[in-house]
Amino acid sequence: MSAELFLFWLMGAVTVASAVMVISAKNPVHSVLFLILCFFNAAGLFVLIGAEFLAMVLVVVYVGAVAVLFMFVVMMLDINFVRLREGFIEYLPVGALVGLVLLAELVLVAGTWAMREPTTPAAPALAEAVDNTRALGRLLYTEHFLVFQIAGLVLLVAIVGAIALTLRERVGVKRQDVARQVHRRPSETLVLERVEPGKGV
Amino acid sequence: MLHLVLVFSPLLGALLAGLFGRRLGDRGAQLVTCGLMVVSATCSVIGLFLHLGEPAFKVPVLRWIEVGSFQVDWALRVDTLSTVMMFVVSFVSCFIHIYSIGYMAHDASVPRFFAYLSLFTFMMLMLVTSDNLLQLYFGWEGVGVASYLLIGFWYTRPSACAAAIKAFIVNRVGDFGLALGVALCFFVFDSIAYDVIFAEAAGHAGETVQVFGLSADALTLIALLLFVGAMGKSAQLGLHTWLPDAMEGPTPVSALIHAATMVTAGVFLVARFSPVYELAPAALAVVTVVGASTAFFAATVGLTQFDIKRVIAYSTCSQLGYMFFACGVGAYAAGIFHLMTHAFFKALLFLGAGSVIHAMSDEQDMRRMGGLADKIKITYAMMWIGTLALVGFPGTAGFFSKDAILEAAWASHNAFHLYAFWLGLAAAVLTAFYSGRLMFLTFHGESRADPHVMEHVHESPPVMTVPLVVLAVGALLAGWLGKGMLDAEGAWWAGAIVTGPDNHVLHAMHEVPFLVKLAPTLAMATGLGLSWLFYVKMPDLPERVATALRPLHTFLYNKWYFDELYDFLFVRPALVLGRIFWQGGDVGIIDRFGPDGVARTALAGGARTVRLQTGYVYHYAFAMLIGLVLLVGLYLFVIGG
Amino acid sequence: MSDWPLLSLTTFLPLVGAAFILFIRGEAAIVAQNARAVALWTALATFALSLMIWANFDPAQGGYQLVEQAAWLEPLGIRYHMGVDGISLWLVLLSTLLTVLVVVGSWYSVTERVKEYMITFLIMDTLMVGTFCALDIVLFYVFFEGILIPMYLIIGIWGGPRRIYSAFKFFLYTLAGSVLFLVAIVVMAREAGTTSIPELTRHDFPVAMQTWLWLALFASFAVKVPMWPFHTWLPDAHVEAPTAGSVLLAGVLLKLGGYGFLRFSLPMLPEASAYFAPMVFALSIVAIVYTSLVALVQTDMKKLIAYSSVAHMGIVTIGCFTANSLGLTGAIVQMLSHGLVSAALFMVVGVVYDRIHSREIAAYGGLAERMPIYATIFMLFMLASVGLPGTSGFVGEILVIVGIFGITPESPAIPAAGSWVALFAATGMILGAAYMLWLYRRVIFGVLEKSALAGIKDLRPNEILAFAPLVLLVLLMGIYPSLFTDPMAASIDRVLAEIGAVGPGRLALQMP
Amino acid sequence: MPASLHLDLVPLLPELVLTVAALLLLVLGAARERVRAAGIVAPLTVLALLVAAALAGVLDRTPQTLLGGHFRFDAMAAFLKVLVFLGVAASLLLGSSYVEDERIDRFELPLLALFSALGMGLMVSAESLLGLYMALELQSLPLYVMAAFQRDQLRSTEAGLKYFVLGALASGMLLYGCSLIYGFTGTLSFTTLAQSFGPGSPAGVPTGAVVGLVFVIAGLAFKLAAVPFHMWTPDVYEGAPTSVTAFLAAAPKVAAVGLTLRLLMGPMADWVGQWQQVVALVALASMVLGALAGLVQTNIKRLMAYSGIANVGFALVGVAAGTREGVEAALVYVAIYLAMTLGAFGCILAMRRQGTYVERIDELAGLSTRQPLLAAALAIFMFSLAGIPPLAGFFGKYFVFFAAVKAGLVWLAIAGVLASVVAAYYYLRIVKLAYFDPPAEPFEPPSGPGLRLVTGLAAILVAGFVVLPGPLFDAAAGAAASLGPPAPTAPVR
Amino acid sequence: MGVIPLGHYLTLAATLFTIGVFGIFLNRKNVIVILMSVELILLAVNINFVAFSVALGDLAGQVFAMFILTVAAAEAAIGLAIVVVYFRNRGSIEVEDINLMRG
Repeated sequence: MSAELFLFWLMGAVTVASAVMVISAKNPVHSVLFLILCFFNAAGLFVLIGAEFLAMVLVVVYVGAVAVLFMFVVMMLDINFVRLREGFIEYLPVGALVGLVLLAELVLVAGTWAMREPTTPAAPALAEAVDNTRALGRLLYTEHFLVFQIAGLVLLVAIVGAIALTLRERVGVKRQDVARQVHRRPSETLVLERVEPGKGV
Repeated sequence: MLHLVLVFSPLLGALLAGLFGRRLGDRGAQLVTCGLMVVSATCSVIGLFLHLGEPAFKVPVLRWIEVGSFQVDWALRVDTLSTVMMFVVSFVSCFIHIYSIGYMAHDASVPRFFAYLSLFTFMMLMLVTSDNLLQLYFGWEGVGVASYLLIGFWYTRPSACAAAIKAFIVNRVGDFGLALGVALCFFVFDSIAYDVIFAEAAGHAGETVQVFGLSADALTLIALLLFVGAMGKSAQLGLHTWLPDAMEGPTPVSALIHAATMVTAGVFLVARFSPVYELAPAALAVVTVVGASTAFFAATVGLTQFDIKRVIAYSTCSQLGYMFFACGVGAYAAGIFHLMTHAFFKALLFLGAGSVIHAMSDEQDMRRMGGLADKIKITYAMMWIGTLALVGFPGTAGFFSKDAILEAAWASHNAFHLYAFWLGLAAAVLTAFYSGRLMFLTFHGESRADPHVMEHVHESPPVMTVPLVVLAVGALLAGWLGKGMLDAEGAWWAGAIVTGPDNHVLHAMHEVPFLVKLAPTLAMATGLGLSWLFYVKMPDLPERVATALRPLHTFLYNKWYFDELYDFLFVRPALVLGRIFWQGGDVGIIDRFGPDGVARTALAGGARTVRLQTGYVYHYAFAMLIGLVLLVGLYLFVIGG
Repeated sequence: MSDWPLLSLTTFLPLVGAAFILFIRGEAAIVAQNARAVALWTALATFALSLMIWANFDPAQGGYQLVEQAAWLEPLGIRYHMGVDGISLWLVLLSTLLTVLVVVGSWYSVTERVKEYMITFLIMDTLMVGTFCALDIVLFYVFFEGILIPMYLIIGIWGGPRRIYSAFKFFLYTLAGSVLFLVAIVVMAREAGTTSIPELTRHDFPVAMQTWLWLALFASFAVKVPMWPFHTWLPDAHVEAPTAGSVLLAGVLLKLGGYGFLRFSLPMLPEASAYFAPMVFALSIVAIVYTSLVALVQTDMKKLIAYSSVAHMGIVTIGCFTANSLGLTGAIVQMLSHGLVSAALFMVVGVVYDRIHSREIAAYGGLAERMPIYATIFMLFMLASVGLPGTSGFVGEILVIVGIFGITPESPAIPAAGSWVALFAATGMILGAAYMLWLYRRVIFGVLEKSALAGIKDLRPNEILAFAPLVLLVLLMGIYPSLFTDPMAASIDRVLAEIGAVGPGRLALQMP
Repeated sequence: MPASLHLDLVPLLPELVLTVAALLLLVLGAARERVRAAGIVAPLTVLALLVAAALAGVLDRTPQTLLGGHFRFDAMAAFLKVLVFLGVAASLLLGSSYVEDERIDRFELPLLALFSALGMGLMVSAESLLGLYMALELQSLPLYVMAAFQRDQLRSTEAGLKYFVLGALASGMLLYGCSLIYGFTGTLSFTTLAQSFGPGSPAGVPTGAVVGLVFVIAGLAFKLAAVPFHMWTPDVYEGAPTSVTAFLAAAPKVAAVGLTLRLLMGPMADWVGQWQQVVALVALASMVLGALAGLVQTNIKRLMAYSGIANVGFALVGVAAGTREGVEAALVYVAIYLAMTLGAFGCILAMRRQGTYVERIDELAGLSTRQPLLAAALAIFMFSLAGIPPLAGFFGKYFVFFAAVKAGLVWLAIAGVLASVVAAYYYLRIVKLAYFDPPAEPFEPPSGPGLRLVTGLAAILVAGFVVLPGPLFDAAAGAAASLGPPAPTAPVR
Repeated sequence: MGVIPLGHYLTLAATLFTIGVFGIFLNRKNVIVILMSVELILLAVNINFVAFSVALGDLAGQVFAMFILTVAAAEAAIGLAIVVVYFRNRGSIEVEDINLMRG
């Protein structure tokens, strides 16, 4: 067993195990933590196979942003996790059966894969043996430029959508209004009182 | 032109009286219809002089149904037979119209009555002048409808309505046979015109057809199917039940339709189709047996009835039997001869009975009559003339025709001719007996009526008695005038009635033993004598005999239980079946398992489907997953295989 | 005039009228009055146009006449293709005539939603005429099925107490049958590569396919006719529909089934028709006897007449499948006659229903005293319904009986089938007489005792006006049917030639 | 760089218009006070959509792949874009008064719709798996938000949640399928797929790719709301604000059908034998379930959901045919469906009683006496949905069945027509309530000119279609024809 | 890719996919776990894409994976937003509670 294979088995096992824990942990906070573990291992697998850039993105985007977001929401919503999974056991046999059939089908299909003659000439990026990140960058900003723009729109939609759903302009909350601050005039806010000494205001 | 006027003037009268009755008034309607009937009758008499013995010819009127080879036109066929029939119909009808002026004087809807009566006459004329089977069928059903209308004329009486419906439906049973006969005729001859059928009948003799799952002789089957129609219309045994009930109609109706004309249509049909019947001996045998049985059966029932009109009705039934077996034994001429004489004397009897009823303030039960002879003398006299003609008193019309029939029955070669002869003879005794009974119970002895009624008994007005007298003259003279019909060679009919080469009955009947010739007269004497004994000499005898023969009497009094039998066999099962089919079949099975069932199943299916929609996300996801697994599996293991 | 698109004008004129009515505004009573008037004039004009069709029709020709063609659904090869022959001509006339009568007949009796009522009936008119004129099978289907919409509304809005059940049953039942017809249309269009009726008729479909196509067509037409055991929607629909609805339902809609058999099943699928003819005969016989017996025990007038319709249409289906000129002519005449007579009978019931608001036979009795004209008219149609010679009912019946009798069997398995069918068909005569006379007796005869009937009035002028044409036509068709059969003859010969069995009564009842 | 960077943006004009409009309106909306912003943003959105539709309609339809070969503009794309943009614009007009009444008239709503429309426009142009995925997500994400837009209402947020969770699962399936197809064929591009696995190519169809295709079909079936991936539909239709439901029911379906056609009848056209039965089965299940489940509904929005499921089944019958006629039929069907659905929702949105919108079917009782025109329009849509001639719905069904029969799927056609009879029951029930039942309390007159305009127009289109059906059929035929072998341009590897 | 066969990666991805799917329909606890399951599914897809990309020597798969990551982030944001508004209304995000509408 080569070192790579060993690493694959190790990280793969951890990935699967942590994935199982994600869906079965009682405490959602634990779930998030296991998710992060899972992603880390997956990133490792990516490195193993030579996709460094994706591995990096996975860590930065997922662990850095998404998982933290999850954690934030879990904490914010303050969910009680007393109730346990009654239905889980009840549905497990049928669910497991269907799941296993699915898995079997997928593995069966995977087994039929065969290397075929490249249908198109190999991408120049790869042929020139440029490193992975650079090659991806080239592709991204040439052939996939339009899709890249669409990805931007998707993110914009996410922003607009999330704001539209969650933003509330609560009354009674003090917030900064720069325009108002700038436009304030002393005459409106400042009252000069002549205070006679010794009397107080 | 003559015949067009003859046939269509009653129709005109009917339309005028029917559509404009209210504007014309009672008097106007009477005048119009009677006037037009007189025109028609006059034409018929002229026709008698012009066309007797002449070859047949056709008066075209209008196209009717023409589809492929099914070519049927409205046309009048004039030959000796139809001329005789036109005369009988028109002439009798004319006088009955006149009589009705008096009889119906106090009714609320006179125009309607006269319209119906004229309509009937028209239909009857169409029937007898038909040139093809379909036009015959038109007249056939037309008279049926007119009869239905007239029987149900007093529509507020439940019994009248019931009788009317019964008459129509029983007739329809006969018409059913007739319709099939028409179809079969067309099938065999590819035409239903008389000319074609009569000309080609000989060519089809012995031919067999495959119908109703059997191979039968074509002509025999045609003859039998037509005879079913004839049985219905002429109230022969089995389909006779409507006739006595039909007496619910006004008496002139009974006289015209249920005695003189319509009921004889069956006889006319058999005579008309003599070319076919002659070639179908088996059918003739059936006609003979049915006719003879009817003659006897109706006479036995006539013995026990008390309603004056019903007695005459059964008598009519019986006499029709005579006519049929006359035809059956091959003596069509004798049958038609009896038809003619019968028309006169039976119409006379009915009108006489009507006069009695009129006099008795609408009383019809003979048990509440008696001793009327002095009060209504003309009626009394005329009734006796009619009775004597009916029983065949020598010299009267009935004597000639009935004797001829019995002699023909004796002389014939028909397999059942002796059956017919002996039953006919027995019926003759019974006829004489019940006719005597009728006369004695009604006119002789002490009055059994309400004295109050008796006070008002009065002779009918001349408008009623004159027709009586005219018909009485006919009843006396028709025999003498019509004797020629029995011409042994059949030449008198000029081909209108055909007898086969082997049929010598008209010849043979003149050479029967003397005792046979005498037998009818003896029978008449016996019958009349017995009735005198029972009802004049020893008035308590009928009761004693009835008691002694109680079962037989009850059997006869209830008309051999035919009505009950039919009720049991047809009416009730039809209603029960109808109910079963409706509630059981339509509602219980077809709807339940058909539309309603499908709808229920669909709704239940919908409810079940919706139950899958639990609202839980994980169920939804699970469903998607199962779908995915199934589809992938479908591809992997079924399609991709 | 002959250059005008007469058929399209006739078909779509009522829609124009309906559009006019749609835009009538104002006070309710005035709107109602104007709606009636517009509807009447539109219906009359349509009827006049349909008479023009008759005038321009050449009876000597057997083919389709006054043919119009236009592009419509070119991508699917479907054209707007209209034309009439001697068969459809009469059904067009029947439709337009009955529409006029319906408008006249409901002049006073309909007071609610008059505007919608008239619009609905005018739309019906368009669809009915269109159905009979269409020479493209898809166009036919569009009209054929479209009729369901107005009829559904008519039953549902202006109907009786159980109208909702009936409307649904009517709609879904007939729809279920028709959609199979639709599939058959699609299959035929694919097989023959055309949707034109004349071309489809010329196409020889493979025998095995014919069987399935025939059954699909049968599903639709048998429900429409209706044949036993697909008839149960009819009594319900008739009973609950308003008078005018029943009139058109019985008068025209039932004819669509018979027309379908004549136009599609027989000429397009002759072998399958021959194969299934015994089944049709058997079902028709059952229909005649069964429904007549059921009619005998009805207590509801309209139900009784509805059941009688089933029996009468049994004669039509027998006639269609005799495949000889007698039977076909008989079937068509019977359709026309039934169109007039049953329509009239429903109007007859409608007259008293408007006055007493009961359809129960037991609620009546002795009407003859108060309503002599009514009694007379009722009598005439009652007699026509039982097939009295001299009325229209007789001609069709006798032609069919004679026509079917003539069918000689060539298969020993079915000995003398024709005569047996004739025999049972003829029993309908007896049973028909029984229930109709019984109905008449209980409604018209007897003593007028019921207090509700005391003030009942005889026919109004508008009602007499509505009945008059029917009376005349029923008699005319009975006395001089050649007027109607002559223009049919050539077309029927054409249909027979298409079936391939010319000559009277010689259809082989054989497995193709 | 190779020719793939050839920057011809003209075929992209409709999308560019929408993008620019979306960005500008976003700024505009953010800059103005919230409530007042909606009053300006919404009409401008409609305007932008109309402009985009017009542009899509007039652009040159020669097939042309765009920017890296992920998208393609051709007659099919033009046809569907016109439909989609008009559909979105119409549903926005329909909802305009509803959002005011329900106080969800914030400017984000039309803006999200605009983004979604952009996604739909791209969907029907998709020419690669990547393009397909991105377009689909751009279309879906705004929909999730819109479904939950009534954020104070439990029903609305529940709808959004369910929609989102299941949608994410579906896109997971779709992606897994994409990865399989990619892995087993080595390309993302439809064009390459068609060339490599089309007729005459030596390579057989790899099993894994077809399994991947089945996964993708499952993902698309979710967007289509086809059985068994339909489960979200009734709940989301019911829970989402009605104006959003109208939106959901109309254009996205058209886009999804368009996308399905593009995928199956473009690169996969020669694999018909592989996927035909899968699609046929989904179509059958959808027709049957949609018909049956609709029978027992009491909420009209839920009813429309099941109606939508059944209708998608019918459209899929055309897809399952796998022929050019099938494509035409499906296109005609969705076009007609769009008009019918918009009209039906127009009627639903027009029915207000005492300020609340009517949702229970029973409450329609007696509509015809109170609002005759509205009732008439409703009846037209219901009969059309039931497929009764001479209304437009019939022609759609006829064409679909015609295509199916021609492709040998007679059994599917028979099952379809029978299902349509069952479904007819619930459409009839609505007509029955509106016309046959005695009137309940009065309805308020329909508000908003937009709503009246759209509903009226839809009614006229549906009822008058019979007069001039040719143009739609011709357009669909042109669109279907453009699905042929694509012009050889530089493909994505 | 060296010594690690493609099948290994594919099997791993299939397993993760199945676990993710499991997480969605076996979960009764709270919705956020479902969202995490979705992330697992997407991870599985990414592994597939990357593995295929390397095996095929074609970078398009990795580009695809990158877009998936981007979209997944957007999806997570929207999903969590919806969960938050739902929680505000319902006071719970237990999956069992999310069934106001059914039938």
